[in-house]
Amino acid sequence: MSDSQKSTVGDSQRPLVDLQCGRHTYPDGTVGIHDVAFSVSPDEVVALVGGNGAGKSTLLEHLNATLVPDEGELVVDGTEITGDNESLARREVGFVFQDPDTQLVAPTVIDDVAFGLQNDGVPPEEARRRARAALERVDASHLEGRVPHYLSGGEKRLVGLAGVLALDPSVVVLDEPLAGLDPERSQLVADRIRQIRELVSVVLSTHDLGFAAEIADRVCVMADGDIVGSGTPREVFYDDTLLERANLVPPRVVRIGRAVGLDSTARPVTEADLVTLLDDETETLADESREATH
Amino acid sequence: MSDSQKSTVGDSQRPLVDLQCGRHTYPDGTVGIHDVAFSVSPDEVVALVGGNGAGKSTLLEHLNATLVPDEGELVVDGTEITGDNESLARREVGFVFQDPDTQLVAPTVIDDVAFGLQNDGVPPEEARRRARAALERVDASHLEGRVPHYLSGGEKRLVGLAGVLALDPSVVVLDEPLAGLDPERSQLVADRIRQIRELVSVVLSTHDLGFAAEIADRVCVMADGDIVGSGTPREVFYDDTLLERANLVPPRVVRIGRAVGLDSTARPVTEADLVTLLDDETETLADESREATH
Amino acid sequence: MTTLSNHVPDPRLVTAVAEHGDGPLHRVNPWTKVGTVGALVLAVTVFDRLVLLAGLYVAVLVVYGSAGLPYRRLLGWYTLPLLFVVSVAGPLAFLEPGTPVWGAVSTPLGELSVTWAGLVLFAELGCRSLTVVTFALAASMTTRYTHVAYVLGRLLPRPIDQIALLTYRFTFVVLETLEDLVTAALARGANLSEFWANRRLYARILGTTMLSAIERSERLVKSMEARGYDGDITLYGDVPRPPALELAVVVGSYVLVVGYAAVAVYEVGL
Amino acid sequence: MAHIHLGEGSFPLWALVLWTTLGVALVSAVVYRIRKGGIETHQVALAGIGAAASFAVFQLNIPVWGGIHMNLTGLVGVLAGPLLGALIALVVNIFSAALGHGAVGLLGANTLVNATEAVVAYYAFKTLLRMDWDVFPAGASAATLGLSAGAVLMGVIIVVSGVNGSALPRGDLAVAVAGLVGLNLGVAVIEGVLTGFVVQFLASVRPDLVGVTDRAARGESTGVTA
Ligand SMILES: Nc1ncnc2c1ncn2[C@@H]1O[C@H](COP(=O)(O)OP(=O)(O)OP(=O)(O)O)[C@@H](O)[C@H]1O
Ligand SMILES: Nc1ncnc2c1ncn2[C@@H]1O[C@H](COP(=O)(O)OP(=O)(O)OP(=O)(O)O)[C@@H](O)[C@H]1O
Ligand SMILES: [Mg+2]
Ligand SMILES: [Mg+2]
Repeated sequence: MSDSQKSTVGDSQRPLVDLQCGRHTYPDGTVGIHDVAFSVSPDEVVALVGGNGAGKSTLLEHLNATLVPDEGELVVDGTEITGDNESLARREVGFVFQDPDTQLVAPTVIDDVAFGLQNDGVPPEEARRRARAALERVDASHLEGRVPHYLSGGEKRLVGLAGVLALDPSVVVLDEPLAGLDPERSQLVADRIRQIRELVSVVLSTHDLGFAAEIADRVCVMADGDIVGSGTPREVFYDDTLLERANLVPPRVVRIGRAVGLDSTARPVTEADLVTLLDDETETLADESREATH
Repeated sequence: MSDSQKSTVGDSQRPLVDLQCGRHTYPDGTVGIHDVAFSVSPDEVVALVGGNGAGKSTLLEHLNATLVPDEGELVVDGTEITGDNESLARREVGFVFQDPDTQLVAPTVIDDVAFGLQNDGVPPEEARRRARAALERVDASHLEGRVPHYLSGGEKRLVGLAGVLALDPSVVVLDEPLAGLDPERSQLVADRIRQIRELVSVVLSTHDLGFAAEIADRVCVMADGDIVGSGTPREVFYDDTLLERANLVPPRVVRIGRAVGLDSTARPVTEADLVTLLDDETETLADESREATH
Repeated sequence: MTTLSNHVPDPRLVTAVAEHGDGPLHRVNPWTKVGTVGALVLAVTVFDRLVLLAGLYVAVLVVYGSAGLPYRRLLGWYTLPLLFVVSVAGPLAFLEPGTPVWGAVSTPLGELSVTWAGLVLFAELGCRSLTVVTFALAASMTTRYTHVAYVLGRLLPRPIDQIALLTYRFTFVVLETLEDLVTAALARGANLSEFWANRRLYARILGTTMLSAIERSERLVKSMEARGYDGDITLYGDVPRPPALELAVVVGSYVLVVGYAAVAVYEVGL
Repeated sequence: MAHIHLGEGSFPLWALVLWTTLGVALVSAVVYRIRKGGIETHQVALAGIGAAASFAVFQLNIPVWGGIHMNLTGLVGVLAGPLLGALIALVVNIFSAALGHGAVGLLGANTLVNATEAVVAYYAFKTLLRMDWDVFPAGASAATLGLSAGAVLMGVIIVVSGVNGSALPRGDLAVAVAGLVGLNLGVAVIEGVLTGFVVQFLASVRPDLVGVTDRAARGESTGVTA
């Protein structure tokens, strides 16, 4: 499925999450992000890209009030989040951390998936039922009784995702969902993300620009703690000045597309785009040549 | 630079490292690799690919006797490694670990790079000199006085590489050299690897098959603790049965090449291959069409 | 791995045996094992005769073996517990009043000799310690991860149960960090077999282990709070009550131990 | 050679009951204090992983006197503070006992000893820093002091309890135990020096963890800033 053609969802709709962050300073004085405005609309997949230390994780952790801006505000679903209603942000915005080993705290998978529900005061039987349903949603029901320690990286990631989905959030945030996964497991996790996007909005960060191009409706480019540009994958990944500013190299499809002269017209960003275009082109040329011969 | 066209270096030459491993069992009973024979010739770059848990790291750690096979032997530079001459293996085969945080132990970068030399009994002044030279070789001289803990992921990786190069090994082993790096830093590390391959043989593991295709002379595919196939990138990445057996998805260039019908003839594996081929093809077709018209 | 000790049981090995094995002891209810440990502790504390203690020890050894567990490893693991016995009972073997076993050695401190009473004391303490050590290991190696977690969660008061559950979960992760650090140092030719010459390296390895543990705990806080942690990791896993037969055996053993103590040791009149 | 723990069945029943009671009292007091302040996630997380680290470090064989093993209790005290330090001591002892190291029946006694080490090391370290000592000597001295306090307490526990089945008069027992305590003091010095180096290393990388920057002054009751 290629989602990149879908345009950014209407600004008329109220955003699910709206962050106005004046700056975030870490305890040791490092400024994680500067003046950043970021919002998530219903039904969209947003990818954050940028170099190491650009501030992606810092921004993401603001979205569910894990981090709080030095000044600025976070509005979730129309409600401003203050110290008192952080739990609203935590419930509406699920967070899957980069290191799945820190995410899984309970001794078994089912306990872990139910962990958030239990904290939310859901009675045990109900929590169990909903945890099972969440595991099913990511096709990981068979892992229910397993011990997290013995899971593979990809399985851990799926369980982390289920733990977040169990809480029925309206936005799911994933920090580097593919890190350390082999191609097959990456595909699996990517497929699950595509699957859940039917139900929730997704915000993710990634170093794999090809993946960002395949999955995102909107790409935000970060550099030095700022969002330096954003747009559809097509807009962003053909914008050389922007990518250079963020020290990024265009994804492979774009490089190939450009090298064969498709950048001025069709601007492919996904593999499917590129293949279709190449097929078309050779066909056109072949047709021409055939016609001419006849 | 595309190295993939270079054929595997002559079997007539004595391999630098030759591992015959009858099996490696971890203390908890997990079998990391089964019966594996692996050798490294002078001047080649070998990439190990395979799913999570396929045994790549386990195999790599045998090459410098960090792990020892249950039965089998390791021959380095013609000398069989036993308990007594492990230091030979450690000197000849440098190892850059996947997690750079566990590799760097000294309070400053220069001390860290000199660490191995000092263990080798090189006098401090000499060790420092050689450490500096090694840092220069990876273009990281400016990091000399920094504290390793505060370096970025890419910088840490370069320092780890320098620490290994300082020992003048004949083979450098890199476990997942690009893990967690942004595109620019990946490029930097990849460039440094290309640079050092003039001097040493390189063995690396990676999940990025595109990177393996770009950099390796020979690709070994691992699955379930065995090497299930190997060959040039071109041979391996167009071998569907092999890739499927290892649960791998062909790299993007191959998928595109195949989708546009280049798989039966030219079989591009690197971006440069593909672009040249596509250019040629459109040109040929365009020429044909032009010729025909005239 | 040469530097991680083979005198200390590797928790990864222990849990792996527990997870994958399927011996008779694997099928015994975890609560029964907990109860038995208690009975054994009581027994080795109140039993006052070497024969009894030795008999108990042999019985436990038989149980250990019949559970399909490796005797050979046990010898390595005995090193430290035996050392504790030696360090307390060693001197006592000389000092204990009684008949010397062989001729006295004269030392600057006076005449010293091992007495029969001292020797018996030594043997008794050895049996006492190893009986429980052996059974504790057998229980650990035959109780599944989830059951251990459940039992911990049940036995300990808040917040200690929470701490213990996280410890159980993360011991393996920290252990891998430590092992990676040692491996990386060795791979660069470090010589870890000399402590003083390498004390700084040891300090850095241990320091980095601690540091990565603490930084992990900082990330853990975030991930737990992101899911609204309120001091409760709840466990759904369930350990059923022991079957009647097992219950009877446990209760019976307590009755035996207490009965023996009352009659033979404390001479309670009937 | 190792940091000595008390072995199973060393003491008569009454002593087992006594030390268990005291251990329970200590842990209850700590739990009460922590619960009163509200259980904070960072305390649970730090204590949980701190205990895991202490337990994992025990697996490392330090090649002195044929090999010693340590839990770095002093370091744990310095890093986690007295309250969490005591709980970590308990949890580590529980897991150790499950692996046949230490004793189930003497959990109380062993926890008293280890908690003392952590608590003394913590206060000694704070005091020495306040006296403007450098990090290394302060860390090394504090840990040595803490571990020595633990060693002495253990000696006292043995002498008070009397060894199970021994007819030796307390006076002679004290002589025998003095040798044991002496041995433990030797290990304490080594572990102390090592702890000093570790603290120095941590101070160079994350000064806030060992409380040598101003911003780490908060969290006095637990000594953590996690
Ligand atoms: N806990 C922290 N304490 C101090 N500084 C921090 C902390 N976490 C991040 N930083 C700093 O904040 C900046 C932004 O970091 P962040 O982790 O958000 O980057 P990122 O874009 O997620 O990078 P990566 O791609 O490597 O994950 C960096 O300069 C980083 O060093
Ligand atoms: N220290 C260890 N103890 C026990 N089993 C281990 C250990 N290290 C690896 N294994 C197991 O050995 C097998 C091979 O692991 P290895 O790390 O070599 O795979 P890999 O190919 O490097 O995977 P990845 O791509 O995830 O790094 C796996 O089943 C793994 O679980
Ligand atoms: Mg990040
Ligand atoms: Mg690996």
